[in-house]
Amino acid sequence: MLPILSLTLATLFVGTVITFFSGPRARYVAAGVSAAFLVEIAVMFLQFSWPAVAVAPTHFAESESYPWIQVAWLHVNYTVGIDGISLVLILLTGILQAVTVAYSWTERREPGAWFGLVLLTCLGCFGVFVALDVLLFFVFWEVVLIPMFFLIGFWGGPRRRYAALKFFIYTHVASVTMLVALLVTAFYSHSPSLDFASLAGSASALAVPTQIVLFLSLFFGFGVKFPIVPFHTWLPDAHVEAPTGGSVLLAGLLLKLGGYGLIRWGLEILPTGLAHVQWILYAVAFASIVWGAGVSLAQRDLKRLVAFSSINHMGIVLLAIALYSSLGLLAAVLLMFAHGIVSALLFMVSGSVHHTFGSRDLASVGGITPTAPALSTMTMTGALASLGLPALISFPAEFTALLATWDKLGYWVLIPLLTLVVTAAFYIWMMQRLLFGQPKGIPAGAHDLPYAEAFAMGVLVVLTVLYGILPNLLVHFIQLSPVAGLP
Amino acid sequence: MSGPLNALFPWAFLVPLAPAIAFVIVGLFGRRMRRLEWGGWVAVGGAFVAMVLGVLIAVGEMLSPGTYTDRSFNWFTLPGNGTGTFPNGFSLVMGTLVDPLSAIMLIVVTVVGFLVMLYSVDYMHRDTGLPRYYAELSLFLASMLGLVLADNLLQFFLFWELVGVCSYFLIGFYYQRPAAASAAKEAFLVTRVGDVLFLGGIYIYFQQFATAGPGLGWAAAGFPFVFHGAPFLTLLHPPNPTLFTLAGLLILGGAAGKSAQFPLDVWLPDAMEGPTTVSALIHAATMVAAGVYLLAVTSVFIGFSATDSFAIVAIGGFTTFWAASMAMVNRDIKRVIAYSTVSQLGYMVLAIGAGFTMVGLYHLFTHAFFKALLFLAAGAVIHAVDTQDLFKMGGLRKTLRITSIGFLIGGLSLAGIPPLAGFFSKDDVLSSVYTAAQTHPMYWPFFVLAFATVFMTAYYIFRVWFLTFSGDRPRDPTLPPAHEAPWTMTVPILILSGLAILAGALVFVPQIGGLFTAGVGFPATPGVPPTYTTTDILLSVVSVGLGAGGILTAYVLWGNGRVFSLAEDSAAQPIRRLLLERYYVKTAVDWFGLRVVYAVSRFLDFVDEYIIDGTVHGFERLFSELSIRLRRLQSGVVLDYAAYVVVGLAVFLVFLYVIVPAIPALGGG
Amino acid sequence: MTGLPLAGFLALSAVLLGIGIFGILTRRNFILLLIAIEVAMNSAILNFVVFGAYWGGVPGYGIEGQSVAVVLIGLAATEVAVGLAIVLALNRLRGSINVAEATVLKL
Amino acid sequence: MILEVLAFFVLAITAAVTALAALLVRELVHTIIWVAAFFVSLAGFYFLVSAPFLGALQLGVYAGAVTILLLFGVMVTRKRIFAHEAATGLGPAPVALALLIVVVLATAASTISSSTNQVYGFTISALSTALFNQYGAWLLLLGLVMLPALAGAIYLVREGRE
Repeated sequence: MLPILSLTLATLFVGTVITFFSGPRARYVAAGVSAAFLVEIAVMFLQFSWPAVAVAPTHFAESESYPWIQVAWLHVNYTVGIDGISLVLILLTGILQAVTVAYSWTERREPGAWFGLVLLTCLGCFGVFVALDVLLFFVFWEVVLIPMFFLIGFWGGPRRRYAALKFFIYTHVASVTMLVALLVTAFYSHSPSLDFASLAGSASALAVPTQIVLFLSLFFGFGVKFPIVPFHTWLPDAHVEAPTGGSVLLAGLLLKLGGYGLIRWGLEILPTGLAHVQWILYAVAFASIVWGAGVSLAQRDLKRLVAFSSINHMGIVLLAIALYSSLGLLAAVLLMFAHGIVSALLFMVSGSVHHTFGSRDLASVGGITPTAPALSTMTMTGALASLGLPALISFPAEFTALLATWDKLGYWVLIPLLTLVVTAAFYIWMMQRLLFGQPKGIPAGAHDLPYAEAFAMGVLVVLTVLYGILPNLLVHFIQLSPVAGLP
Repeated sequence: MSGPLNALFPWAFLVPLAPAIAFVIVGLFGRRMRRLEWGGWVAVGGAFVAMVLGVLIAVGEMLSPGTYTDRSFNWFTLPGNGTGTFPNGFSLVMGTLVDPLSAIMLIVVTVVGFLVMLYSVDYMHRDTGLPRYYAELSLFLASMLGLVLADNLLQFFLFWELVGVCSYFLIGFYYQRPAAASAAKEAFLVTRVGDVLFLGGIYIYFQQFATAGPGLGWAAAGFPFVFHGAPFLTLLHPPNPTLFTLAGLLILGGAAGKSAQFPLDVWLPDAMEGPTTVSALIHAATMVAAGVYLLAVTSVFIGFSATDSFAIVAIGGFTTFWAASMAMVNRDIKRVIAYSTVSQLGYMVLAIGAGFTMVGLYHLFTHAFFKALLFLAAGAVIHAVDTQDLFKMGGLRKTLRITSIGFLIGGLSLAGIPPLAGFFSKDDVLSSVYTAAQTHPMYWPFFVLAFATVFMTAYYIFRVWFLTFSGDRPRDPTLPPAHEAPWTMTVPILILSGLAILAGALVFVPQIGGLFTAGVGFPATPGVPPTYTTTDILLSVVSVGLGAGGILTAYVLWGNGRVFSLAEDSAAQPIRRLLLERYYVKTAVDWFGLRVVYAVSRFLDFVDEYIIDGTVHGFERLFSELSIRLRRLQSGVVLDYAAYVVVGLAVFLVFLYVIVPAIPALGGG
Repeated sequence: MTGLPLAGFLALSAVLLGIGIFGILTRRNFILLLIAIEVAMNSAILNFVVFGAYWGGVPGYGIEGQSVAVVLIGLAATEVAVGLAIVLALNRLRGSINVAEATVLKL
Repeated sequence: MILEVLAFFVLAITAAVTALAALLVRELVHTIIWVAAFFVSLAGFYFLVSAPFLGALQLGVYAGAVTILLLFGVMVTRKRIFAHEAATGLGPAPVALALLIVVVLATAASTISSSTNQVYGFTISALSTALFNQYGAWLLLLGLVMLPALAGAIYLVREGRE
């Protein structure tokens, strides 16, 4: 079988290096790398589904493993593999990498570094999604952090240093907690190696209190990335200051790392720990859902609004994961994909509004539809998709998530359900202020979207509709390799 | 079933698909067409195809009643893993279901849809943003037809949301007017409340049916209306009556949101900010009827609970009266008709609650035609004189002859004057509630309210007619000279006039009446076509008398250019104020939104920024202070370092020899 | 020789260490500091010797304690030599051997 | 037996007192005398536990060489030999800290048992055999440390570094 995962990693790595050193031509290299990445993703999908080459749809049928660091008490392997969950998130990575490159096609400031860092972020995310070894996973996890720090800190807004530092400290503290918890799991359980499979096999032998503590540490480590209330305040600041491309990757991919990590390294390794502290996860998820929606309603800055709505959506993802059911897991992965696409779209909208009209303040810019009809259409699609309109991408996911919640938790479903009204309220109100009414705050010479941005957003809009109408395209793959033991 | 037209049933999906294709064409290429009206003709074409096919399918259903269902498109599949709630998996199917009920709705939606599209071509020609209008209207038509042909409850919900968002866009069509944008927002949010309740109801059904029995497969398949070749009614054995009642109330909430029933009625009058065509199609004939349709579809569940039935009767009966009262004083021609719509929807809900589902649908059927007629006629008036204020109009019957006749027919039908359509269906509603009240005495107050509303209905609609058309000349001399509308507008008015006259009597044709009796999958409730016992005749006479009385009152007060004004010191003034202010409900809703929801949200934002993030900054300050203090330890004096070493040694020794022996867990004790 | 408990020696060693530590903490004169360090050092050497003596009957022990003590005495002497060299250098460079005033490593 | 106990106590008190005196007296030259007495008393202990070679070493290296070195240091750094050392406050903290360590260690010492009450002596030849065979590497290491220390000491005190 073709070692497609290693091949992809190599492609991305070489592509990133070349991009860094190709200066003004970096965008062409980046586009080429993105195209190659998409082709490789297509091959992965084929391996999973085309009968002639498909392997049996078991867990990580595609994994490749080579010894990396071998000493008496430590066996670290280079192990990569994918299952349906990672496959869907890898697809998201490929899509977002391509559209980010397209959106920032006209980036003039240090284009080599810009595109290089964008590719590096995606390389890290891809690595996280394929790594099946604690150390490898951690390395990729940290690889994501550094380019994002520079993307915010160099290309960001006026308070970029503050935001970048805050982002870095928060996520770094979290990732160290996570690493320690994973290593403790491995060593305390006398796992023969740091591989996912051996960890998953041996962790159940740990004493229950140990498992609970370890799971909580992991939850904190991954939760900050989600982000969970009350460890969320880095997110709005990071988003407000980040450049548009950075925001897209931050919301679209980095938040998903938390969800993916919690599924793969939390739920699958320490299910007993999860089972004992489920109520904490529920409480945090409900708090995030209500908090994100409630605070969004008060926002005047478009980007801040979208950022807080991300907290709301990721709260639903957390809830779905915490349910520990196959329905919930399906919903969580679907919702992560949907949120990746939709939040990317909405952050692009915010970016375009900002540089077309010079401000994102909903109180000072309004009635943009006659000036920028295409931008207005994108905004509507994004907002409607985000508030869960059927036939757009989020609906199947949210529907399933709430169904799974009702199935497990009964009347508690009222909390996310009623929050849907608030979600609708702040998006609809945002549209009323930004798109409708008499034009105001429109500078002379403002024009509709440039081609690059229109293309990037157009792709996302098409995907929003496509996956909304045909969600089975995703569900099929998520379900190909069910997590063992889930009810 | 093997009628000549049944071969068309597998192609039923083309009915919503035709306007959907029109939507895509107009949406993508509308702005690039050389003349913007061409997009309109594309939309009209889509609607025409849908109408021809829809009516043919309905006729096929009339000729050989039966159920055809096609569940070939798996929208969303979850394979089961043998455990959990759905051991055998779970799938959402997008199917089509052709049965008598959907045939009725097909006729209503496609016919009114096509006529409104046709009417739009000239009515809207002065507006900018035509491609957007036609695209959205086509999308609405497609979604509404998808809803009508929905094969299961989840698909129903999906299209239910889509028609809601189309309604949102079309209300906000004149988006530069703040009132329109605000009304669109209000409509979306209020119906959203209903949608969320509806979704909650669906979830309860999921849990109830997924637990055991044949209902398990039914829930896993997304609640198909026809399951294993049998109506789903046969599967019903409510496991938990309390939850069932709750689910019924939630579904009623959803229906109330969509059909603008009390207390979620506040959005519909404001929705008149949209173009009149939109009001005619969406906010009179089709979308608002979806709530009633939902109640009809789910009446089999809801009917099991006496509480639910009473709730439906109460909401329907009260709304009937409530909305009619506000219609009596309003001076905006469209808003009066909108209140009338709310009131008439109340009649339908009332009938369904009383257990006569098909009677409710019968009224839906006739109402769609005469209410669309009223709106289109009102649209022709607005088109001609460019105002909606009744008190500026007058004497228009001379110039707008066809329109005035159309409005008159619509008004008579609404007032329940025989032999027009409204007479049959409204009387049927009243007599069915009367019948139900024999066994449920709690229904009597609502019967009385509904009966009183007959008078009010006739009064307010003829107040509009007299103010608009009678008299010699407009009250406001600055109005532009009116002229009759072109054929694309008058033809729909004429066709709808014909339907407003005939639709009620049509059910006496056995084939058409059969649609209302052969309820497949639904309880074949009696009542359609109406039968006339002595009591019924008596009721009819009284109600026609009330209607005529209403018309007469309107004539006395407003006829021939008269303007009735209530004395300033009249005891009725406070009531008039209350009605004009819409019982202050709108004020309360706005207050709640701004002063409660938004205030809470601002408070949360404050907490987020200053307390949560403030704590974070507090830690930041703590650590920087701490590091400034700790830095002083690094003095450079060797003795200080020696002291640290000694302190460290002391701590270590104390730990080793004092603490460790004291704690069993560390190996001491 | 019998009768003396090991604990007595160890307690004495502890007392000497305490005196040394006390000197290290309080004296500012470099030479006194060196002396204090020597006191502490001697308490350690005493420990080695005493342990060596009392565990001498156990094969492999005993001789080890004394051997280490020899090495340590050598080391201590070296340390004093280097320390005094530093004292001289400090005195010449700063005119004072007060350690509290010597706060930088390089002049 | 009694004699030994008596010797132990006398020596112990001498050692403690001389050590304290060395650190407390205000004249540096007196300090040197006290510290010499301290070194001698420790040598007494070594003879007491049958380690005469170490006693000799203690007398030679500590009481002899180190004391002289310290005296040199005092003489070189003081203009007047019998200059008073500036008084430094005792302070409660250092005393308390030292006492804490003493108490903890002394308490811990009481729990340590010896293998026997019998003290073993070793002949000088046995010790030297062990030192040059078994622990040869240690001596080598000591030499390696001493050489650079010597060189460093010379480097530090050489002329012309101003």
